[in-house]
Amino acid sequence: MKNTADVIVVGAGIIGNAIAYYTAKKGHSVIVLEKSEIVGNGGSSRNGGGVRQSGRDARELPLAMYGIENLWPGLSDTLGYDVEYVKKGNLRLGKTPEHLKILEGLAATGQRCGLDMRMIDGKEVREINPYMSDEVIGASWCPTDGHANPLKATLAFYMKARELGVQFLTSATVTNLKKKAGKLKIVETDKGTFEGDTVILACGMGARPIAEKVGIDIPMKSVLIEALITEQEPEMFPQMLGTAEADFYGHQTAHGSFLFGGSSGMEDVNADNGTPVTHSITAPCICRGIIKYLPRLAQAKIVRTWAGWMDHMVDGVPVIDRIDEVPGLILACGFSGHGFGIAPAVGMTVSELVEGTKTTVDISGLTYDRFKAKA
Amino acid sequence: MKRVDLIVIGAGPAGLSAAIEASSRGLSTVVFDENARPGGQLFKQIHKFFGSKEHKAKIRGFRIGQTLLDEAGKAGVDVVLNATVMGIYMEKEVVVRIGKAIEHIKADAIIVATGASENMVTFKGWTLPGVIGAGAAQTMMNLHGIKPGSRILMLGTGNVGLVVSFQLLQAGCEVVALADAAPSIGGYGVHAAKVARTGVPFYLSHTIVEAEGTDHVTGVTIAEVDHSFNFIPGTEKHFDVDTICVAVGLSPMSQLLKMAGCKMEDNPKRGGQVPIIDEHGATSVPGIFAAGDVAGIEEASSAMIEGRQAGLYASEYLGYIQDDTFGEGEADLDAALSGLRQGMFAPGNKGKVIEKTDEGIPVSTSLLHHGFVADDEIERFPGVTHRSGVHPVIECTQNIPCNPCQDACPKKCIEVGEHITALPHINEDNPCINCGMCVASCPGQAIFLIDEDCGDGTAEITLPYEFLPVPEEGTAGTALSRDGNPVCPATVVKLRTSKAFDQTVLLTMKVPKACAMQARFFKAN
Amino acid sequence: MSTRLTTHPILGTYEKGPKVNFTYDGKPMTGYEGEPIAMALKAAGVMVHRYTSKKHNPRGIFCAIGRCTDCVMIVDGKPNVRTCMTPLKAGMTIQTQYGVSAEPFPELEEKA
Amino acid sequence: MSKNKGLTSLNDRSAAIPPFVPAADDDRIICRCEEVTKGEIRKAVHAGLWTLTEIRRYLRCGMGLCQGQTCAKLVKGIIARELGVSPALIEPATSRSPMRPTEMEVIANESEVDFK
Repeated sequence: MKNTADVIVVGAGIIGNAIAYYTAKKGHSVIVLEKSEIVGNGGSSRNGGGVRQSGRDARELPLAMYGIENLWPGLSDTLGYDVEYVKKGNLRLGKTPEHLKILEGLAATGQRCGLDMRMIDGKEVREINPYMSDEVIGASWCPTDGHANPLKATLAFYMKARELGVQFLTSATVTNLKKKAGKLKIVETDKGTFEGDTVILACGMGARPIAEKVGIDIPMKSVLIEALITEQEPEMFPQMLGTAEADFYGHQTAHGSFLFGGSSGMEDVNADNGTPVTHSITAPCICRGIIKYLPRLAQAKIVRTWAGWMDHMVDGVPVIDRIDEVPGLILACGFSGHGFGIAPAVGMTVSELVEGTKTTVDISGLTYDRFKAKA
Repeated sequence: MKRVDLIVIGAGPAGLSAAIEASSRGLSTVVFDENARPGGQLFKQIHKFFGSKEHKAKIRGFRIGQTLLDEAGKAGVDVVLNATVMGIYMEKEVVVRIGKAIEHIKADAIIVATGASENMVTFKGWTLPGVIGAGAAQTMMNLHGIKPGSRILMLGTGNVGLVVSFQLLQAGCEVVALADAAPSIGGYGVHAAKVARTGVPFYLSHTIVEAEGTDHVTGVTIAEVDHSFNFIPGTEKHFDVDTICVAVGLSPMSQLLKMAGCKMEDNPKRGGQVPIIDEHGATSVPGIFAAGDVAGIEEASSAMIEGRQAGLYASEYLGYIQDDTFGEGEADLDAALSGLRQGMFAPGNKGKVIEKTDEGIPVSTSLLHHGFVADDEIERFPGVTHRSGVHPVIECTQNIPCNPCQDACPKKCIEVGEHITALPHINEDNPCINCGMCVASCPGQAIFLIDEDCGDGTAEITLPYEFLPVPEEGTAGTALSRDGNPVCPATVVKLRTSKAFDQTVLLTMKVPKACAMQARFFKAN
Repeated sequence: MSTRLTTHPILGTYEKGPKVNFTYDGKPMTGYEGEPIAMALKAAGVMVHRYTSKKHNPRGIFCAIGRCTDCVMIVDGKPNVRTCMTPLKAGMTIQTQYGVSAEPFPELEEKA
Repeated sequence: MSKNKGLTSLNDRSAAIPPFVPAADDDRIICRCEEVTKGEIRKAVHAGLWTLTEIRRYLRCGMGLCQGQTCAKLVKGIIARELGVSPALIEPATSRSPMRPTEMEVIANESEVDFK
């Protein structure tokens, strides 16, 4: 393979793959470097597959809304691979008055940004989804939200980008970044040195130590997230689900299996052995959560659980920005566990950053220089 | 969290042996097994095992299983059944499903002895009901008393395919043929020979073109393959069968070890994905050991020794063994294991073409390609001699680790010698008293007691018989030769049973003198 | 069709639980309590346990030790039950599984 | 299938591999649980999915009830043949809990079981 390209993307998760696809589509040559031997090995394959606007921070909501309006509906056709996109709404569920208070706050944010989102009571929840337990007393409802298959969507962007001539190198660990005459150009890896006019870090938590090589510190930490999937079940409901406390989130896939993500609350402090191992307490906790809301799933069998690192930005939204102080560097990282749904819009937006044109979507709230000490 | 010294996963031959060893050295030990009954595959093994005394040779597998269970009980091993281990997490935490709940339990050492799963090959129609694994056939007939089918084709001539074919015959099924894509038989020749002499044909360099049927198997077509395993047109053979049994090897079931973070390797000689272990069975994760098929596919006999070793080293790892007692047990086990790993079928010889025995005798090519030693080949082997009166004829022609015949003969007429893989030979100085012990003790059913000339133009041949119904004395029938073809009329003249023979009936048939060296099986008319 | 063995040259006789009744797709059948459901069905000559979701192909016993999950059926209303591992109990309702449901696929309705 | 010369690693996903040639047995089921055919697997390899994990994620083969017990070796062999490399070069599938499909209500029930 060649060692030079217009654009070097670090990270072959859904963000990196989407960036590679949209950038290549604009006619630029792209090389993608991936640390793992597997494409899509990070959070891209470890999430609930939500394609939602509801519940998002106002700063990233424009990306979500643009994507759902313009990119997701035709994505399977555009890429030539089915990403199983379903736009049948998102229920964020609550069981207590405290939950409802959280949900009302989220609904207010959505409405302020022009999103079709409202609070509904338990009765209406069960009209939308008759499988919900009586414990559910209300929910925020966003009918234009939905879900897609994260495993397939990640690989679909990869396969299409590859068809467009993007070169992917796996098992390549970036060891250094170097400038050439004041401009970031060189990416050194254990598999050779690569050169491009633009270097994009889209490698989640991995971006932090790499960016440090050129004096950039990204305030994020890694958090282990876990996901699980059931056996095939009869078709039950099409909505994306979440809860006020985010104890689980997920949907029924086109295949019939239920895909859920979730947490035990111990993610920040759990020990790790260097690989993303699942923890013995997490799946039980997620299952207990699910059964409370969806008693019908009590007998559904889990066939697989898995874990992965997520990059959590200090303020919970990503940095998507061209870094002025390091010419040639673009950051797209710190998606904080909700990058999947906005990935197509991010890919498109970053391809605009590459060209230096004005971005279609307003990302002014996602700059690198927004981090300040508390007042 | 609940904690024990040692958790053993799997109550098969390796796991039980490990637990017995560790428990007897004082480790608090718990064994989990997902099955309703312990013993792993041992209780499906109804044939007599190969090996030497220390490998429990000539004892049938299910009896070895029972002995292990008794020993485990005596040693105070806690065997928890219907207990499915769901995962090995960090800090040697095991999560096990018992009934309607899961339990977290930690151990200072874990021995993984989860065994193997069956390999598969695909062919047109391979998902049809009636296409089953060889293990399934064993489960049906040997555990549950259900015939797997009426007319069966066996694919695969490794030891599993050969042994299960014989078991199918014992259960009263008709085995129409054995096929194997390989050019020569993979398992022990003696296992093949006892199937071939009943009249079952072998098709080497043949594999399945298609399993036929709409809702279940009604027939099968096999055809010859070339060196690249492509079908040769015009070589198709069709059989009406209701069952196709697939026995194409085993793969270690090593997923738990991988999940536990043990370094793994893809090692075709050991059957696939296996943990990298040292000579003690220790994996790369301190305190996690692997024993039996999960660490590399071998026989149950080796699994039992590996289990003992892992139990021993886990005991040492946890400080339950003093150095001096350790050395002794270790040396014995090492010797026992290396005994099993010699000869033509040693793990290191996998895939090699062996042309001569250790004694320098050309191997029987007919045995490798057709399942029986040809008449013009048999005389060159040291177990085949001639003398007047009753004497043993040992049709054992490959270097396999086995010597019960030597121990069985009270008159020291049969010798194998120090190396248990050597071919047995006859000591002409010692008389044969026609006690039949050698015939009954040979796990390969390769020993015949023959009086080549009874003085009246007939010969008498005593052979091991393990089928039902047992023909009565005086029954007239046909003698079949090694290739399973009728060779001459025969009459049953004597039947011998004994506790020492362990269900093997010694059937003596009278045949014309000229057929003494051909007739090897009796079929009632 | 396969039948039960009453005696075996090596194993002699088989230990079985008491005879119990169950139904298979509504038809009354008998088996022995505690033996795997799959064995009772096999003894009764039942070959097809289920039809697959995508291609509607028949499947039956394949590994018989709980690994391959080909033999799953609907047992007492619960789909995906491994019949080779689940002991037979008196009064069980066993149904052929179509995809993950007990509803026959339209083209198979006649057969069922 | 002609052997590809020089493909010693599977990292450069643009490296040339032998061309896709339709085969008579492309409709054969390889993954029994998820009913994935040989042809689907072969096509996915040619679309750039060169690891068992990617193939499993995209096609679901080995992700069904048996979690690849039966087909993992077969799929690995097919990938290797399409790429013209030794199966040993194909990374093994990851192992994940639970080792057997387990009901949510059981996983949720972490009660102390007395197995003594």
